[in-house]
Amino acid sequence: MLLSTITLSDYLILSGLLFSIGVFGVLTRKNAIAVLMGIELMLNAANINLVAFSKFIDTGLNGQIFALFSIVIAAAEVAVALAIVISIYKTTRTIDLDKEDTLKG
Amino acid sequence: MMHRDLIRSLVLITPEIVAALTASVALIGAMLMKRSRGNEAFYIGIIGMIGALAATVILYERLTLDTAFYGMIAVDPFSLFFRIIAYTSILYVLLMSFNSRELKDTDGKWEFVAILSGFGIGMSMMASSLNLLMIYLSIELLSVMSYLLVSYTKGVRRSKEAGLKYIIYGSIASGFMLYGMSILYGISHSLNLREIALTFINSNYPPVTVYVATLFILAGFGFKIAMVPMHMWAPDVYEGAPTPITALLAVASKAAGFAVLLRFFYTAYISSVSMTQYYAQVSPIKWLTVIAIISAFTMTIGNIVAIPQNNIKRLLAYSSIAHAGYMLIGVSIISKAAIGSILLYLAVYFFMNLGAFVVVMVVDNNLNSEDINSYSGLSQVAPGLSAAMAVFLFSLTGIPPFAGFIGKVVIFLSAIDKGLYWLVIIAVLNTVVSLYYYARVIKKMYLETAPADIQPIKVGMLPALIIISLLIPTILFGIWWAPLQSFAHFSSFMY
Amino acid sequence: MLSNYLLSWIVFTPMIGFVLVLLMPRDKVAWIRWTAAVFTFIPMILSFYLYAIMNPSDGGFQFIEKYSWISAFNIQYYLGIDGISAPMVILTGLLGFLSVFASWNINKAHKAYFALYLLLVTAMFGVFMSLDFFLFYIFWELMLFPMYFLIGIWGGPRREYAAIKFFLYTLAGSVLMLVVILAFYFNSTDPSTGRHTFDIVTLMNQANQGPFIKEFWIRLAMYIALFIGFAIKVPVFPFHTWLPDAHVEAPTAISVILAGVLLKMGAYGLMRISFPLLPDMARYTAIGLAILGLINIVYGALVAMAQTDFKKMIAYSSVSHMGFVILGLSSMTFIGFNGALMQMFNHGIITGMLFLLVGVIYDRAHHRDLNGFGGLATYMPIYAGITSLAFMGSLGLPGLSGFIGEILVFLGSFKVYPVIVIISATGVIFTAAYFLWAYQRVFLGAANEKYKGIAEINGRELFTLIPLVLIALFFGVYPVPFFNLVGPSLSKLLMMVGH
Amino acid sequence: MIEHYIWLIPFLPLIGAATNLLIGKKLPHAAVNIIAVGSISLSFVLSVITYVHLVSLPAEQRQFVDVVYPWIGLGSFQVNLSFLVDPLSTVMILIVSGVGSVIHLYSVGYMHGDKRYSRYFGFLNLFAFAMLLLVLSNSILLMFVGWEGVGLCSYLLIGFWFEKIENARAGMKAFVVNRIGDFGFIVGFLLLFTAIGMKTGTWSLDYGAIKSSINIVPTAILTIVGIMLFVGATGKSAQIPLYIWLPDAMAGPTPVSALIHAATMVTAGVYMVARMNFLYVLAPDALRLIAIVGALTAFFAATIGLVQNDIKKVLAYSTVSQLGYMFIGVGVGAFGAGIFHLMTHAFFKALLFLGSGSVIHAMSGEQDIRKMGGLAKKLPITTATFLIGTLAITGVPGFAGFFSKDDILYSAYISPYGGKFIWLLGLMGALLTAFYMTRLVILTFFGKPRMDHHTAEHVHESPKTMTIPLIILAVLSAVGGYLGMPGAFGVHNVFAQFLEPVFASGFKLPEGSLSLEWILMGISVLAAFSGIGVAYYFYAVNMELPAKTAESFKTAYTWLLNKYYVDEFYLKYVVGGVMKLKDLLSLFDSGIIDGAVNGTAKLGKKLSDFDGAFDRIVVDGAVNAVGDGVVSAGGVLRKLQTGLVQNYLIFAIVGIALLLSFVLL
Repeated sequence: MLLSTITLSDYLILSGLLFSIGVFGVLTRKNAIAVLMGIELMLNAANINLVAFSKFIDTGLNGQIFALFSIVIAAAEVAVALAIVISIYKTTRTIDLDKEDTLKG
Repeated sequence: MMHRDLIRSLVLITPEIVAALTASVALIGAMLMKRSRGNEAFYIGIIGMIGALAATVILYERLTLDTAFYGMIAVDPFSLFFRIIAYTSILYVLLMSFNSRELKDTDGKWEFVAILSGFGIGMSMMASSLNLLMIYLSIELLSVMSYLLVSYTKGVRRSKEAGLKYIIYGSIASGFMLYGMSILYGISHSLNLREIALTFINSNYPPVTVYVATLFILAGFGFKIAMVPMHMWAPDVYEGAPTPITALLAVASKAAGFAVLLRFFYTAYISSVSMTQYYAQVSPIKWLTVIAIISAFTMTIGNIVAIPQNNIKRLLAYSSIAHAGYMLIGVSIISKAAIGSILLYLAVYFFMNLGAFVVVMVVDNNLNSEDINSYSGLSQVAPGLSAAMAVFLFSLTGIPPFAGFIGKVVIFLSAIDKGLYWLVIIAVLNTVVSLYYYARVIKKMYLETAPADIQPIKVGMLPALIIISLLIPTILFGIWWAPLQSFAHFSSFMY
Repeated sequence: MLSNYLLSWIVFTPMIGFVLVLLMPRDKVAWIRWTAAVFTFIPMILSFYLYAIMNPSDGGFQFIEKYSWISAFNIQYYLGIDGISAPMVILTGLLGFLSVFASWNINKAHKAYFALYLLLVTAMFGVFMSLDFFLFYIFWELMLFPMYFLIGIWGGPRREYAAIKFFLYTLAGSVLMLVVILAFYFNSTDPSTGRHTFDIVTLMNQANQGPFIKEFWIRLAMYIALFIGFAIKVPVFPFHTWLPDAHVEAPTAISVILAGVLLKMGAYGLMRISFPLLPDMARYTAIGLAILGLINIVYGALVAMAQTDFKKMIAYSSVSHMGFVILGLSSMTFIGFNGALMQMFNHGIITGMLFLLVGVIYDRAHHRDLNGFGGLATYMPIYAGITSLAFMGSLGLPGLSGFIGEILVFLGSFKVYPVIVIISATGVIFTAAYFLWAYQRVFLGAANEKYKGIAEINGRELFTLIPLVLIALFFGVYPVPFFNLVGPSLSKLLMMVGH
Repeated sequence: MIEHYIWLIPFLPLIGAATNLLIGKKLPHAAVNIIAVGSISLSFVLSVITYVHLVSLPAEQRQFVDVVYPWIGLGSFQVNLSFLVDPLSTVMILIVSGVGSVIHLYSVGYMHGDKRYSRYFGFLNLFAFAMLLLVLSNSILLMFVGWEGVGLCSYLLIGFWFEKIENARAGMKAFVVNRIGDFGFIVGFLLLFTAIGMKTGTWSLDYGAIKSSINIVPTAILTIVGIMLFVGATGKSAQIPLYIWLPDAMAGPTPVSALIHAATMVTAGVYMVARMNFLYVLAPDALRLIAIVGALTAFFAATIGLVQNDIKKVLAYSTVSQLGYMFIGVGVGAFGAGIFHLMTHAFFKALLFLGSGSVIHAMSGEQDIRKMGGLAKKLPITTATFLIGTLAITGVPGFAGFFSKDDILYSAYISPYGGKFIWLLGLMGALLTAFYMTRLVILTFFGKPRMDHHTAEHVHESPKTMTIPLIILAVLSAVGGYLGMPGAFGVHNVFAQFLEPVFASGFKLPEGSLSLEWILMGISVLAAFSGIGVAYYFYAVNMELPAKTAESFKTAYTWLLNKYYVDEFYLKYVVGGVMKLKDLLSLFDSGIIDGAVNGTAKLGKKLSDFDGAFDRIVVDGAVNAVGDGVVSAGGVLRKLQTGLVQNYLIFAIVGIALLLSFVLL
């Protein structure tokens, strides 16, 4: 009943917002973890798209499968990212991205 | 029926299977013999890569033009070409790793080999995927492995920093790409590139949206090939990573990027329409023109910013950006000939750039420095090494009779064939600019006298062999590149 | 047998020497020197033999060697010479050999020096012989990096600057040429195969049927791009500023090669490529070419007058002399062309002589300041004599070959550009002025005590100079053989571009 | 028979020159003498034979060409090394080789003991070769070869004693000034060559070819050609405005001054005009100009000669003035008269120079006539011969100069191209000549000795090798004139008759009346004697008068003494101008084009290092547009690489946004 009123465009708008928020977070936050969360938002925005499209348009389940894969990948990525962040934290005692500027020019 | 198809598919990916086996062997090894400083892991890896190469060559011999796994991946000369590049470059990285100062005292060489094998699988998959999902998966596989490799050395801060930058930048890029893919999926109702192409032919699509999706996906690919504006990670990461890995990124990762780029656009945007009208189907959006402009910017920025660099790895990073720009000329034409020329360029680029990095590694091992100034008077202490470096650098500049010149010429040929004079002129002027910073290194080596305290350079047997094995093709293909030409031309065939 | 592959032998004999030198131990200096001498002597002899057996009467290409090289792009290994290239080949052979002896007192890294030198010689021969545009370009570029090292490592105090300047300038010119080459390729069709081609001869024929490209401005752009590429080598004002630096910093032998051979390649390129392949543009821009020639002549002479560095003065005199070549080419007349080619040859001989002479004095005094000598004629009469002869030849004194070239250029160009020729003729005054002034400052006046007991020119140096002196004299009094050699080919060329 | 050995005449001296220059150092002086004097004398003998052969022929056949070999051959354009023998060239070779031999002989004594003895004779022979080539050549181009060749030898011989920088400078001055003339000469024959070639299609510079097709060339062009060629002549033959080099040329050894700067080379211009007579008669305006320039030169040079104190300078200015007479002659169309004066002048001026040389020899190098005097007793032969020469040049009746100069003045008076003005200038010139020559003789040889006694006791007559030539030339100066006795004396003019065929094409001077001829002759004789008389009064009778006069006409005197400040003028404006220009241009070259506006000092240190080099390259000609941007851009863009990954991302996203807008627009 309620669902029926939710159209594809609603999903897309939502994902768009989500994506934008993610990008915003990535660009603004100085904390590495927060940035990673922003990335998660971006990826999930895409996932919403995929699922929505597969529900409304596609006959198969391609989109949803894709979404599942991307979730897994994202997890793996974040795992690696966190590992690196931690090892940096071990040496520098900080996870502030602004401190990571020894390589430049 | 069905499982025969499966068998067939498995046969078609034997190289990847070999690589996967290598990876698993390495992992087992890692579990069995922890903390071993020995090089046996490298030997395993080398054997594995040689096996994978052999398998690839056998496949290439059979000249298949085929798909596997229900059209998920293509097995065609194009993909095989990139598989060869993938496994060869990994082979070279392993060989380099024997002498790399940075990798010498890292425990867990087994994991290192495993990760490299994974990298190889990812790369060959990138070159073969016919499906957005496969593309995404393979790119991510490659990326994650690269992140690990970049930040592999323990306790080296700059390598960690490089890794972090790389992974953040990369994830954003893949985020964009994924978003773009989702939109494209929404428009074409399919993840299969050929079906996407069909929607374009039937041309029932909103052009602007397609363009946005295209750009987002391009951003993802562009990140891999370090194309402007997605290039800025490259210098930092190249500098931070251990030299063999830098070489791998500069050669293999970039090649993989081009592979997927070409495959995607050629299959989804081009091949199904007549070759005469190029980007007629996504008109009025001239995305090829956009790529041409991007290529102009890429080569120019890469060369210009390379000029003030003082760290050799950083300098080579910028130069690799510039070379991506040259190759993008081919992409902006994306005819069969153009693809062939890009492949030829990649092959040539493989030899000369890898060679330069090997020299850099050797010098770094001896002098413990990547600063260009430490190359002063190198020719007096290491004539052979300097000569090789000079050849590689001249070749990178594109001066005859070295292979780099041929690479440029074939690209320019295909561009002028399509009347892209303006782009070619920008490109040739860029070569002049590039001469300045390449010659700067040569000048340090030859025209300046060595500092009194410079210690003699020891070039090991293995590095010497590696360098020679790269030097010979760099010179030979400059004078006689017909075989390379035909190889590249043949490899430009896609399913 | 030999004559079938004569050109290849000439081109690649120095290359053999190059390999041998590389194989030699670096401390065996004498071996290395003599290998270089032998492997430049052989091609010289072969180039004389070439002259002896070639038949100039038909202006076409001879000793042709034509093999497919990269069939994918229809690139050929295609050598051949005609009356225009033959003198250049001989000049290269001669100077290539003599300069080895001018390099005798190279004091460091002999092995590298002579290896690069031999490579350079090969490249120079190749440029003058190749009839495939791509091959031409390869050889053309192949000269760059040996030259870069030869100037940069064995040069004078500012060698690094001069070397990179030369390198960047020349590369800038040649990459533009590359674009034009490719443009030609795609607008060409080999009548026999119907494919695109780099074959210069085929391109010439096609250009004879009609312009390659319809668009006027593209043709013009191509011509200008080509011209810049060649003008930098010649060098034509305002692309000449690399020359004084390169000359001044380069070691003697390399200055000789630079002035004697490399400078010719620009003019040669104009005659071999620009004119035949874009004849209408050549005619269209001829007047501009003439004006540039005029500027070169007068401007070069005046600037030369202002120099205090012996070598720099001669470098600018080269600018002035090459102006005659440009003027002669711009005239598009038979006499003018002959004059231009003669002038090219002479300039190679006489300026080569001048640089050798500067080298002689520099080896002894270790400076080249024209005001720093004085009265040397007292101590070095023979040297002074030969120098005066070279100067006289260079300022176009009749009886020496320089005169023939200059006067023919004037005779040929006058009917086309009377005013320009008249203004250029003032060059003869300035040229005389700066040469005699220089001579007076260096050799005449009270003997400078500082150089008391300075060594007179020695046998080796004489050996490098005498042949050039004799040639300058011979062609001064009897240039007919030269004209018989070049005439037919030039009239062919004239048929393509002539008005 | 002799037709085929003409080439020996110039080439014998060439061989002599070659031997002496290459191996002369090794040879004993005797051998050098034999080679040098022998070769030139042999050519003289051959010249005589040629002459004899020529007169043996009927007048209209007195012309043949000896082709040696083709020099330049370009299809239709052919220049042969070929020699034209006709009365004109025969006269010239006789003069050149004859006077040449005498002066070679003289030099044996004069140059005795010089450390570059053999080289001197080498150069002298080389000169003889070039001069003979000049007069024998059958084409303008070949003549130009000789033309330049004599210039070279003059340069080499003026600066023969190069240890004194002044000598070297004088040599250079001579050469460069001549080059200015050559510029005109070149333009002249280029124009002629092109005009004829484009009209007739025959591209040639042979006299024959030009002569045959000269009529079709428009007069205007012929006039320009004539004038331009004459510009060349003014350089070579020291006429206004290019005469300035000749007085300085006296820096050379005196025999050189006698041979090159009096007898032969400087007359090349006159010969050239006579040779081109067929052109000039069609370009009357050019002829008028020549006559005027000649007259002016004759007069002004003479005025300068009045006050000079260097014995050779006086003779030099007298040479300039006498050359002026020759140009009056050829300028008014009396080519024969011009050549006649050329010959007589060759005799007496060579004599005078050699005489002065003998004086200088005796005075151990002193050249200032104020420090001489009373030499007559000690140098009898020199004095006697010098007197004869003076009488000849002042035009005392019976001596050579009288006939030739008179012929010229008469022709100038009656010729349509001359006129009274020209004649008057010539006459005044004659008067002045008489004055300064007499002054010279008196101051040098008579009165009481004014030299310090150290030099005085060294004064001695010169050796035979020097006196014999003096005597020979004295005889010639005395009797040489009778070859060309004007018709007024009731004999026909042998000389003019001999030259007739050459100038046949030329126009005929209008027949003047005998009476007029006698009148004019009388006037000029009067002028000559009055000049002598006044000079005698000034310097022999009333000794302090000269000083007084100088005092009362101070400005005029100083102007004369400083040769009207012409040299200073040229130095300041012409040379100075060129020097400024070249400095300006070289600054432009290193400054604007090569971008070293900040001068060399700063660069010197910067250029050593590569970046400095790049800065230079940046502001450097063709590549600067690229280069400058490149470096600065490199620096700027580098700043963008902050090392902060988020900035990179911003850059990337902005970039993507831009690319988006690219199409959304």
